[in-house]
Amino acid sequence: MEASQIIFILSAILILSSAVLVTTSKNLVHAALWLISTLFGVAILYVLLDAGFLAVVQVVVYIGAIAIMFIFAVMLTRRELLDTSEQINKSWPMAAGVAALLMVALGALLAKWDGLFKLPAPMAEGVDPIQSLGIALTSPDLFVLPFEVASVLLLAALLGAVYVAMDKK
Amino acid sequence: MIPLAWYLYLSAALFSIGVFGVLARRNAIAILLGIELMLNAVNVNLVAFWRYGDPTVMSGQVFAVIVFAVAAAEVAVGLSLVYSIYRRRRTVIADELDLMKW
Amino acid sequence: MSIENLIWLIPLPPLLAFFLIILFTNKWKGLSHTIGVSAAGLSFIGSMIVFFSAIQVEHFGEGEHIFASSINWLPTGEGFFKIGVLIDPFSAVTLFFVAITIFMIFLYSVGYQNYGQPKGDHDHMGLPPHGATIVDEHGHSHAVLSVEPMYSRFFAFLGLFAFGMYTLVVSDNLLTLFVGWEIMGLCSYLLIGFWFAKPSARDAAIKAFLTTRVGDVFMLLGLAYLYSVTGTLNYRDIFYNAEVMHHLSETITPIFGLSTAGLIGLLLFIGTIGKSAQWPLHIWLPDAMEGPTPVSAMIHAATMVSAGVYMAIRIFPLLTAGWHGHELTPTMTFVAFIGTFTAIFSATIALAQNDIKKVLAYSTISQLGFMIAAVGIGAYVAAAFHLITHAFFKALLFLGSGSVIHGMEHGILHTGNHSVDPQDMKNMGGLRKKMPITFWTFLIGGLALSGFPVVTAGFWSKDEILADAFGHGQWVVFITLAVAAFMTAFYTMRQITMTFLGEPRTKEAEHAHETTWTMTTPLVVLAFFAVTFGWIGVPEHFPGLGGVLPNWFHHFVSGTLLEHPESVEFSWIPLGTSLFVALGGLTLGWFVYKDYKAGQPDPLENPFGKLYPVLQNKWYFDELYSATFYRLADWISGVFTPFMDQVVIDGILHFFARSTGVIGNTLRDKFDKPIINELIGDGTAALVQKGQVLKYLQTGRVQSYLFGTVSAFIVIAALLYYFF
Amino acid sequence: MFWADPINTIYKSWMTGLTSLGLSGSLAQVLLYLLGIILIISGAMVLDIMLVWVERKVVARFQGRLGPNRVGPFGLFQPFPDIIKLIIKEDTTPKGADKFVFNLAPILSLASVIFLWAIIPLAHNIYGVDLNVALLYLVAAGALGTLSVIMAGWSSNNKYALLGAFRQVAAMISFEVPMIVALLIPVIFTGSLSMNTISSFQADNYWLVLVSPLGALLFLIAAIAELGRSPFDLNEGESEIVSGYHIEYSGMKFGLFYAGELLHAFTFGGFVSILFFGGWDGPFAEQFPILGVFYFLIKAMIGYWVIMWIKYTVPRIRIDHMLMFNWKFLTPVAFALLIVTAVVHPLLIGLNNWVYVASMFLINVILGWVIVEFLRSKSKKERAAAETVSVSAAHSHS
Amino acid sequence: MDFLNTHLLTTILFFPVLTAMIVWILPSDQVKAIRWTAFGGSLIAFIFSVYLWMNFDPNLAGYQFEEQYIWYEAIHSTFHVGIDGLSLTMVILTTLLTPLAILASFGIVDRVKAYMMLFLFLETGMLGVFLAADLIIFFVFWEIGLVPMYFLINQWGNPKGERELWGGIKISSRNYASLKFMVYTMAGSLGLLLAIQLLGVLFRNYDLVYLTQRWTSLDPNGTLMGVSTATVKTIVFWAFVIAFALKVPVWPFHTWLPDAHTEAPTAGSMILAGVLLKLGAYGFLRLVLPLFPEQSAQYAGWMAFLATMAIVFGAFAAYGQTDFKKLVAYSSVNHMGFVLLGIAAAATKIGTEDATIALNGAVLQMFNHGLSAAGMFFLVGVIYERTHTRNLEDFGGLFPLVPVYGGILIFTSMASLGLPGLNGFVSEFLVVRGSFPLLPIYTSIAIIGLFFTGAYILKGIRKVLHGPLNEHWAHGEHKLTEINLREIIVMAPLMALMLYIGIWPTGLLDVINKAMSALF
Repeated sequence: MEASQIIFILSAILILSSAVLVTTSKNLVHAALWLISTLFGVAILYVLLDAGFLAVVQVVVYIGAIAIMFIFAVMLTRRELLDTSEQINKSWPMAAGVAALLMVALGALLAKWDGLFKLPAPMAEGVDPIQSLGIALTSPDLFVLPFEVASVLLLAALLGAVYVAMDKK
Repeated sequence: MIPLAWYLYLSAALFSIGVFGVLARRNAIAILLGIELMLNAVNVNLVAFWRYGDPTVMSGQVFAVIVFAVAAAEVAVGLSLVYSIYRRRRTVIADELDLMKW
Repeated sequence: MSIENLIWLIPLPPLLAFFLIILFTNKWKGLSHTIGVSAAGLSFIGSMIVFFSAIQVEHFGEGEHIFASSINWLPTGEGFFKIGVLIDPFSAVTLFFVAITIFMIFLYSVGYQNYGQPKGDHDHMGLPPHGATIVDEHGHSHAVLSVEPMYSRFFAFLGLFAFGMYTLVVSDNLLTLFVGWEIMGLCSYLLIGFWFAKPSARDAAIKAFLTTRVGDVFMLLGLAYLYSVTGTLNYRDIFYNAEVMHHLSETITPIFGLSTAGLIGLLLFIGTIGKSAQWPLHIWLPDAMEGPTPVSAMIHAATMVSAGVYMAIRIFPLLTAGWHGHELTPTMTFVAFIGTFTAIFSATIALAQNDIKKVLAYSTISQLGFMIAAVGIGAYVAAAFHLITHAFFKALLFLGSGSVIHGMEHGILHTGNHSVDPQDMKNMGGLRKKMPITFWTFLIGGLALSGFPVVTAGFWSKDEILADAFGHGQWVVFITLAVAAFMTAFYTMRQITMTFLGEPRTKEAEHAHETTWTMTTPLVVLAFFAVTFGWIGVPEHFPGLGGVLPNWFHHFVSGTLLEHPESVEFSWIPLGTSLFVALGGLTLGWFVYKDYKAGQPDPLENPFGKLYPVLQNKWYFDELYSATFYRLADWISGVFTPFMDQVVIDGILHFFARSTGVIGNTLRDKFDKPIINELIGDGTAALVQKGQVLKYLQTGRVQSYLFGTVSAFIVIAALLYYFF
Repeated sequence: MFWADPINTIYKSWMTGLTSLGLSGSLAQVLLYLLGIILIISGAMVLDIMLVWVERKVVARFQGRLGPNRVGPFGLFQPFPDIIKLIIKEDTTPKGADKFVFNLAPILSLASVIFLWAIIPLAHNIYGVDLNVALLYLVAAGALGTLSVIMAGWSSNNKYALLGAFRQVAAMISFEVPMIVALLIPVIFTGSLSMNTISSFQADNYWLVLVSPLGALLFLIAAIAELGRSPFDLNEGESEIVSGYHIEYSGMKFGLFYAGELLHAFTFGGFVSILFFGGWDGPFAEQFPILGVFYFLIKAMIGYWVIMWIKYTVPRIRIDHMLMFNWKFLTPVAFALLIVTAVVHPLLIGLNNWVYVASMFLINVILGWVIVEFLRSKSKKERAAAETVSVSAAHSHS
Repeated sequence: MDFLNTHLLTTILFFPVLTAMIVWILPSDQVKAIRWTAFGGSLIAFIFSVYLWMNFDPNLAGYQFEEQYIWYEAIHSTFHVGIDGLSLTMVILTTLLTPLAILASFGIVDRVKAYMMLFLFLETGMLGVFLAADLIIFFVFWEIGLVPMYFLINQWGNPKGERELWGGIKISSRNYASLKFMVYTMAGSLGLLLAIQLLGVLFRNYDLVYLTQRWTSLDPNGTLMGVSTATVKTIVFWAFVIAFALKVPVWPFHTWLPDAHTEAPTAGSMILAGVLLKLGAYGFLRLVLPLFPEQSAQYAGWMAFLATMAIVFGAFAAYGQTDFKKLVAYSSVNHMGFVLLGIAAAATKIGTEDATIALNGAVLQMFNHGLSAAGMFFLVGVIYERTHTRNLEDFGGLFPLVPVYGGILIFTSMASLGLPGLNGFVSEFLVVRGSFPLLPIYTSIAIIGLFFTGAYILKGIRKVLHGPLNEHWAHGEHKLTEINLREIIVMAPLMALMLYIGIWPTGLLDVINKAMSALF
């Protein structure tokens, strides 16, 4: 049991518990807040995975933007400030069952895979992962095209969101 | 030293929880929340595979970045849809939004 | 500064003046003419230095005894085409008279364009000044000459003109000569058309430019030919180079069996025909009188026409290649014929002109004819001699006539009767007392032109030509020229008599009076040269005078070429002839015209009868050309070419365009619509019913879809798990 | 040697000391790190306390008052009574408020500022951590700040609070865009996201403000908006929504917000100095890091002072104007600047240093000028159009 | 700067596009900004090309500043650009004329943004042709050049004027002209494309240098694809020749030119005459002569015949015009005829000194015609803007009203007339000099054209400037205004160059000469 493992377990507990709360809590704002804590945990996992950049981006994008937007949306789409109505629909047991089955299925499939318990390869010395990520994202013979496509997608999403949400009167 | 399996099972669990959220919630926004969870699970997987595969090949992280972008876009459009639906129908309950059927 | 560099600099001041005036100083008349005149003065001084240092040199012109320097200009393949300056005896003397005349003309123009006079009442650019009315201190308003509206521009153009001429003279090769040649063509265009608002002037300008250009294009061809044969255009390398000349004269071309030299010479000579207004390209020169008088002097005396003869003398070796003293070569025959014919032909026309400048114009043509004829019979020294003397006295005559016209305009403004033509000699007479300086100088000029024996320069030069013609046994040429000379003397006297002698025929003539010093000074200077210049060319064996003065000119100029022409031995016949024609012509003219009264028809009309109008109308050459060449050109450009372009060629194109359109339409109407569209009806009815059943799968609930997806995934996972 | 590298010297000596006490190396390390963290935080807090005094003094001067002058010399100890007052005040929680969130918000708010101090290089070898994504970290911390605001606003169960939160969040999220773009400009020049690299680059070459004045300006504006200080202080527009999202807070909770705001401002002054004014760079800063710290604090204080200056001179602007200003002006300009810099920098970098700096500066100036001209003509048009409309309206009335 | 030195050509080539992008971003109502941006961009491109001129070493044979990028792997076509003396001259001409043309079109008020962008694209297209060292690239840019020109004529062309086609169909003449231009040139380039493909298929490569030495070293008696090499070569040769002849344009393919020129906006015709026509001649020099020495020599007579016809009939047609702009347009036919004459003459005996001189003349004539024709068209445009008529009969005696304009017009006309001391003469003399010994008869006939050049130029001046003043323009609202500073600034560099080249052609001609000697 070493430090990193402790951290992993702690954050895993954080992630899973708050994820469950995200899906179950009655108050949607709380759900959104719980989502934030989930995301925070995931960010910690990224740090553990030596992906500091992703960790920070996770915080910036998810917590800084997405979660906030959720809270906004929640607040904008309700008549009174606090939720009273039922949040879980009738067929939730079936949903739970399916989810559980899915978990089982995934687990079983994973269990058949032999590479399951391999350990992380040592990080290459002297190469700055951020730099290499940047190069990977922008060099023509690697991922510049998907990168650009993603940017176009964002633009489209921006315009689309504005258009859809616009009050056409 | 954390074996890969931990990450994979964690993300599998997260994913399933997300699925549950999507299936069980009534509020459209909550459904989107579930989708976020699923996306994060996927991301964890991607990064984990990058780390445990060949860290010099950045494809894992690149995918993660693009998933971020997609997530952002999805939330933006999704929420604005939800909002405009709410403006028209005064409701965000998914079951009541079933006009697109036979 | 070495002479060579100085020669480089000679043409530059006028060019500089041109740009300065055009770009900056054209607002300020005084400044402009100061710049122009001082530029001409600078070039004048430079030329004089060059000339006098040239005559210092022993055996000038032979071998290395010349001033020359050159630089690379056009890269051609491996080598370079060099341009440079060259002063050999001939160009030295040319430079001498060119410098003087040009300078004088510049000076003269100041007065002629009425510098210092008030601005015209209703003058505007492009028209000659109409005169202005001023009010003196007594309150009387009276009309005076008004200043030229485009005064500065005039000096700019003159400057460019001078630049062209200097370039032509100092250049050491035919290409830069051609450059100067063409620049002068442009300037003649600009200056003849100086009063461009007058349709006559405008057309005259175009006529001048294009007629000379006819010659120029052939000349260009000749240049190309010569260049491609010899690989150079430098005078010294070609004419001073025995084996080149030999090779040229030996090789035979397919055209009329001319030798290469002969053919090239011919092509180049056509240039001369254009520039020196020889028949049949003489038509432009009389019309060129439309320009201001200094321009006429510039063109007809100092620069342009002289340039033609200059070139003819330059290419003398080419023209005479294969000539051994007797038996003219075909080329020479051609040249001699052109010259002689022009001489007599235009002399006849000059008899019947009443415009003071027109007379001089035709006399110019015929004098040029003399020179060309001289070249044709191989007497290039005589030609050069006559070229120079003629330049002096013809410049003198033109400026004098300009002065006369000016005086007449004075009179016209006084009487206010603008219907009177100030250039028509019929309106003049008795100006002797009114404008004495003009009269005397004009008289000197006239005598020189008609070759008044012994004193005047014209006598010596013309006599030398006749002597050469006689000495070389060219009887036809000799006699024709003699007759021409007789006519010359006659119409000169006619002109003098009608203009100056007798009584004024009009009130305007009475009120004419002498012009300003800027106009008279040049007259005096030129008169001086018109008299004295002849004495440097007195033949050795001339009775009495022979040997008193050395025949310096002959010695000096004959150094220009390889083989020195020996001066023909003396004979009484030509001398007598020239004496007779000169004096006879003058006296006859005097007797015929001494009591010519206003209004009565010209004394010549009766004796000439039907011929007279023909002469007056210049043998109807203009009409002939406009009936043939112009009309042909108009037809081709106006009718034929448009037809070919718009009907034939475009017709073909439109045919293609149209046919494609037709094909497309037929395919659409006959094939696509009826056949394709009919065959494929809608075969989709069956699918519709299936759809009716399956549509219930679509619940419209998001979650149900996801539910399906996930369960499907689970199934697949199970399959994977069990079977793999 | 202590003066050359104080932190490490202390660290080594303490390590040896602790290990000699018999602690395991790693444990000692953790302890020391914790100690360092506490040190930075407490330092920041002390600074914060002083800032209270500075703020009050300066605002007084701006408004022609004396400001605190009773307690201690120049009222230097004035903050302490303030704090005591805040602590002993009754700590109320509104009815229907979401307790947990309500109490979490102020802590987050201060924490989001304190986080920032981890990455600030006080000198070339005095810093919390040399993060290779420091600039993003800066933004991330900002995101936490946003979060705290909205939590506070929402949880207070108060319409004013909620409105304030909305405004604040809208402002923050939209002004993050130009700020990030402006942050990228130092990255273009230095090729690194790490604060240390950036400031040492400036120490070695030239201050980035010279090569990108426009960038510095943009960053400053965006930062002010990010801080939510005047003229962008809509979150707490006292006149409209009585002090916005922390309307319901009292006592030390409010104190935390207040402290957070002040420290935030100061910290951003620090960032401006680090990113564009060479951070700790100054004479002998290399030899004596302490001097570097001193320089840094001075520069940061100047930056802070500029922010205050703006705050107390410029009036508040309307929310829609503010957002319009961001989306229609700041963001495009920032992107334009980014593109221009990215294109021109590689073209010119080969040149002699002075020429390079001069031309970069010139290009910035020209760009700024062009844009301003552009806007001027545009606004002129709009004004003209508006006038014509109003005139025609007037006519129609009459 | 290192980037510049390594990517100079591509920088020059794509800088206009970059500028176009910036223009694109600018809001459409910011006309001023758009104009100045476009102008500045093209000016910077010009500055770059001057820098190129400075660093160009004329003594080296073959391409310099070469750049080669992977472009179209599958057919072994690379993005290969390079420059030698020939293309350098043309590049200078293009980058010089474009800013001037843009400056000249500051008067345009209609859809300025689109106009400017098209113009910049046009520049890139033309530059691409001159810089290409790969046949596919060459062809691509060749076609790119067409499109903007089409729209410029079609959209910004002279709005007035209708044209009756067969069967009474009426279309606006600018439509007609642009369509004719487009379709005609396209038709030509079809053959070109096929020919290029054939070469490419034969050698699995499109690189010009490689192709040249492979193609010329083919065994003439061997067979290609079952046909004897000579025949194949002849066919390909004609495909090339027709494509380029259409563009030059050579008589009888010239009829698109007067229409296009007349209908195009002023700046459009400046570029059209100044650069686009040169593409054809450039094609002859760059592709036809090097690739097909034997065929060229074999058919030189025909080419010379066409050239002579172009010269003579161009001159005659110009003389016959009453439309000022048409007159200038036909003068282009006449002048380009000399270019082709020089090329044809050189084709007869490649490599001899005469041939080199003729080629020097031809290339210099290309450059000179670029200057003078652009100038003439601009001047026509200037007066057209003020009077809204191009009919020579409507003018007359305008000199007193517009002395400066008159002076400039006379200067430029003289340059295109070939007055010694101005640029036109040098090139015409070189062409005549070079081609006379090789093709005496045709040259002698061409001389007639030279004469009529003078005739129509003088006619133009006579009708516009000289003669009695047409009072219509003298006062009132029709009062003719003097040429303004901007327009003078457009003309100034052109005039300066005309004079400079006329007096001291060595600087430019040296580069051309070395290039020609190296190329052939």
